[in-house]
Amino acid sequence: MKLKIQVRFFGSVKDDAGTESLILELPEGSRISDLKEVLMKEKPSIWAGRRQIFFALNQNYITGDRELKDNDEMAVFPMVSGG
Amino acid sequence: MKLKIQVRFFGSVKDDAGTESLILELPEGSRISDLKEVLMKEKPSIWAGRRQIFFALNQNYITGDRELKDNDEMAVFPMVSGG
Amino acid sequence: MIIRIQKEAIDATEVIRSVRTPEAGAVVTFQGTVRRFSGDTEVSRLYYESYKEMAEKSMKGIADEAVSRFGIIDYTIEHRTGDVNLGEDSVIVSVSAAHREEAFSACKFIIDRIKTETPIWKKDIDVTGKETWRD
Amino acid sequence: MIIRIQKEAIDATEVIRSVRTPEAGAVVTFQGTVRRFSGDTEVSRLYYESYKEMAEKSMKGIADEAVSRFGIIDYTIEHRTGDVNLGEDSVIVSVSAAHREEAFSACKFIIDRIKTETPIWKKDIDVTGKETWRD
Repeated sequence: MKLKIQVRFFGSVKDDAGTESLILELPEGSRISDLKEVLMKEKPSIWAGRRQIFFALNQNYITGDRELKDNDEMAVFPMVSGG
Repeated sequence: MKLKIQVRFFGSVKDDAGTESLILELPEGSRISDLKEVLMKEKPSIWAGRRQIFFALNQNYITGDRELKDNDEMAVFPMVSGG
Repeated sequence: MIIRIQKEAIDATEVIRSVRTPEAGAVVTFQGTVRRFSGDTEVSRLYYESYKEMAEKSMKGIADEAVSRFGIIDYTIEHRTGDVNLGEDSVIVSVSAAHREEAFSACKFIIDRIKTETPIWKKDIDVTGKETWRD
Repeated sequence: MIIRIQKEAIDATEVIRSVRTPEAGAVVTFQGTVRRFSGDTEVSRLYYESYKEMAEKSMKGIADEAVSRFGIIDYTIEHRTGDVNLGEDSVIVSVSAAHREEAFSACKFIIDRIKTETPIWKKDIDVTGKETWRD
């Protein structure tokens, strides 16, 4: 069985990714760090020239690594600038 | 020649003085401290039970003593409580 | 740069509009409102009295200092006198500035100073009609 | 206790009305407005994008913390998305409290935290039409 992870991009990262979202299929037992590695290969442009990039899993900022579950939503975005 | 000083009362001090204002005639050369002494005799009630009483000469808070001029306006009031 | 001591109700919408400008990135507005409780007293309204000439001068001095200290763009200050009913605004301070730090600091500076310096006094009128100066 | 991320213009009068109560003695309102200049860029409008589900959750968490930290009575937070023109409000935070200290502290706490945590991003659209993300 594979995990389906929805990856969503926002702000300037969305522009650099060239898409709003994509579905990644990862082997069961994959971790956040594995997802990041896949993203670095598939969408290296989102790291280019950026000091910081932020990840949120199911609408929460991520601290540390963790195992992913099927249908998890991973958001990838630059420094926030609302207000 | 006498100095005419208008004394105005505000807030609870006005209630204790029993009047909004009065005109005091003081000898030329009289100082703020002289005016206060006259007031203490004529309107002792405005000091009764009050921790602090404030004086303003011509719309400015007073610091220190000073000679009075004819037609000066002296305001006497309790701690401010606006807002 | 409007300062008003007035018997009429405060129109906050109009006050805020008066300080807005496309040069500002921030507007901070303080409204002081008549609370139901003053300590244990249940209040029906407040009555404000001012030494008008001095109060206007005092507010102007405070506001000018806020401009020079915090570099705000504009301000409006209004304070009511006479009866002010439960829930109504007794005072409003609205400030515009390029950035929010200055706007917050200046707005707070102005109301803090008004409360300690500006010659205005209030009394509670409680629900039984009893009047008590708050000083 | 209203939190809204919306395309519609912010109605500050309505927002302030929503937090008013006779138990409050103070209302503090912050409005973030679109400034003419962003550094050297002359801006014609801003465009805001949000990660809506997370942004609402983020604002709710911040506001709840403000309630427990400062004991405020009520709050309303609105943030626009899409195009926001020069001079218009992009965000408003209005807070009511018994006393002004809490109202100021809580209002500032909320907007400061929104600006560093809440997933919303903006780009400048300058007077020539050039778009630049501000991050």
